[in-house]
Amino acid sequence: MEPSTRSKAIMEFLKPRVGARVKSWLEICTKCGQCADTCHFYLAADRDPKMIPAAKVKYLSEIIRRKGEVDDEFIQKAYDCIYHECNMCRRCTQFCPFGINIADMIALTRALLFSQGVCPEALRSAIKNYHETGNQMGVSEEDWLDTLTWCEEEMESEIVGLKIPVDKVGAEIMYTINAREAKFYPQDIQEVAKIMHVAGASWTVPSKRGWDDTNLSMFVGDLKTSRTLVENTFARATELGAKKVAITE
Amino acid sequence: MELFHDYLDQGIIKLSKKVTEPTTLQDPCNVVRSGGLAAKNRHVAEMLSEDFRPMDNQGNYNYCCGGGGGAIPMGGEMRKQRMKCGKIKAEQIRATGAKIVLVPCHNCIDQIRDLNKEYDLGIKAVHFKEIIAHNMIVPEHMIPKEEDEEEKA
Amino acid sequence: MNTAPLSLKQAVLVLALLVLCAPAAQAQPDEVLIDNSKVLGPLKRSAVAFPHGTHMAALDCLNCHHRMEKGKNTLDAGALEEKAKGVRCQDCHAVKGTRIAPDLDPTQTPLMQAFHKQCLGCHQKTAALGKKTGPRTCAGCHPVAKAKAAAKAEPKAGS
Amino acid sequence: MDVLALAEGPLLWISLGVFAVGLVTRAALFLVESREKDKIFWQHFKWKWVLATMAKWLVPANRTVAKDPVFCALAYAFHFCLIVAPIWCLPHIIYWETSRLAWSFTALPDGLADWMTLAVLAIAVYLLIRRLSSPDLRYLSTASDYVLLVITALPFLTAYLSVHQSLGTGNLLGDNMQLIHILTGELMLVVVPFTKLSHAVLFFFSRAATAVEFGRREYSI
Repeated sequence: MEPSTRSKAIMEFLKPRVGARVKSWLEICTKCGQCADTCHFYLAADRDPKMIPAAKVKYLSEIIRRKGEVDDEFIQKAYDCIYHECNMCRRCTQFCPFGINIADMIALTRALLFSQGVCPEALRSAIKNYHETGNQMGVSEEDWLDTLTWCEEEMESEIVGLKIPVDKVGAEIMYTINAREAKFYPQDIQEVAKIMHVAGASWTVPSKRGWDDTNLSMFVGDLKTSRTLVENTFARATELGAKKVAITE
Repeated sequence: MELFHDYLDQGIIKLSKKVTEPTTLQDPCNVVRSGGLAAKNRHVAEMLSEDFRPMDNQGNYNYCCGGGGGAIPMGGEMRKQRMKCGKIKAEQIRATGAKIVLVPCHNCIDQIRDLNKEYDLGIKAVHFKEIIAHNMIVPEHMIPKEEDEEEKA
Repeated sequence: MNTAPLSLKQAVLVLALLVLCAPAAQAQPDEVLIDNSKVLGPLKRSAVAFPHGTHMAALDCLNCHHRMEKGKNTLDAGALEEKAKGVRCQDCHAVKGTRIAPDLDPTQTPLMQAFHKQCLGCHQKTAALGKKTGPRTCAGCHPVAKAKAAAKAEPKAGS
Repeated sequence: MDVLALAEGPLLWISLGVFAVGLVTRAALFLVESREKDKIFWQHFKWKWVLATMAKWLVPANRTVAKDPVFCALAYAFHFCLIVAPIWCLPHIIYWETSRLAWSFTALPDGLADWMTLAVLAIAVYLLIRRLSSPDLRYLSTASDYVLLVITALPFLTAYLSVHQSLGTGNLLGDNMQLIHILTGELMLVVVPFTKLSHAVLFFFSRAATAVEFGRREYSI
């Protein structure tokens, strides 16, 4: 892509998203340094100044200052910083005298890069899975139901009468999981089933899209996919008339 | 997590035993910092443990484990940085002397298990649900008797 | 309305800049020390050595000495004698409670403010017109060195 | 009209105007733009959270104070003196009294105003040394961080020199110190709305925005 075309696209992306808050944050930071030792990246890197949260927003401010006119090398540097040097945990914001939300700006930078087609490959494939199957691991509906069935069968031998109620209308709690459980940690599902059963909970698990409560698209700022995922889960809860959605954490 | 708290707190789920080994607790950013569940998180941990040892900064101002913000699902490309920045969490865990780390988050648990290997912490990271499912009292009528006997036999 | 009291229209009267002023024919002191510590209490800055002579050379008595009634200065220049009532600023402008003739100052301008408006206001206005004028800085009228010397001298005199 | 007349006349009014109108405009722009682009801020807005965050951060009653008490104590003292001394020192009140506005109010004792001025200067020096000596802050700082610290400190330095005539009289600097003071003060007023010093008002908006976002976890406000 020609740099000028890219800069135009970047500015078009940023224009509606750089609001009053981001602008103020970028401007009023006094570089007081209070955020430095709140960050585990900074502490773990032997107090490397590069890891100070306030330093990590320089890519965003630089992109805005240059009006989007940045080269591939710059984008790569920004990528390394916002993906490899920040967990967006917001601990720095808790200690910032001005309450500057660094993680918000990192997220915006990630979203900007995503809009330019740049994002971690693993997350890109998770997003592809979301679109194809509604869950990050690409588990098909058949496999999902299969997993639930054998989880139930295995547990029945341990607990009398244990059921994993699928799509039970009118249950109080709709339970959703991290799709990794279905693939790698099925015992997690069984443990919850056991607890729910012993507690006598009125619960159910949805069979269709929405049972994966992870939202990895959020990490790259793909808000469109994020929204769809949340909508899926709420659509299932509404269909099943569940009062609460319990997530696996 | 909140549900488990309420079940345990209200006695809907009763425990047959508590974890005897020293435990500590991770405060996942999205459950605690963003979810506002610090107190309940800790309460669950305390209800499950005999020897609960809070970390420095336990609660709302705890450090991230280093696996958040997509770091775990990013997979291999992030591994090096993930292990490096997790040093703080590893040190926190080591300082408590705990053998069991209670981790109510899939991201954190993967990260902390990796940290355990990387930094030789000698700990086990477990979900609440694992402990609860293991240590709770299952009512008599739900226990399949024949199988028990078969096993004993 | 303006910074200079001469243009205060609402007032009946006002002040006299200085300790003295006699008919023009009489000899005038060239310098007057304005020390209002009796009215204002211990002074924070040095007392002002006011060059009355220099002002007389450039201005009319009624430019400063005034008694405003319906926007007009009704003071009789001929009556400006050193000890006459209404000649000195503090006759009418004083800090609350110590005013000699409170009815003569309906603007209730306290003494210190009256001085600052009268002196500084005129100096600023004149300077703004590009004309030569007196000091416009704090230390221009209240030199610090003098205040320091006075402060040093006092305890010595006491001991 | 000479330079002093210019400085204490039109320039003073212009700089005060730029300062006041500038800050009000910054505040207004924030509100207008956030209505349009930061809808989330308004959807969840609650005064309770905003007031709570101000109560914690306008006074030293927050977790950053516990983390770095020395810096915070000095930073709060710096801001307190920086705001209080210029507003309530006698010479400035005399300016108001002799101005068209004829405002008059009780002044701080000279000695106290003096100490506050010295406090601002001493802390400014501390902040500069801190910025120069810490590898972190050196890395973060841009030229403007240094320049603005100097711009902020200069009016206080010149105020002290002017009130005490520390440079004596009969020399160019000493005789014109009050003029220099006025000009440096005006410079500071003028740059506030256009630089990071705009945190004078944007502090409130930034804190409010974060308080609204952290609102349901009230500890984090």
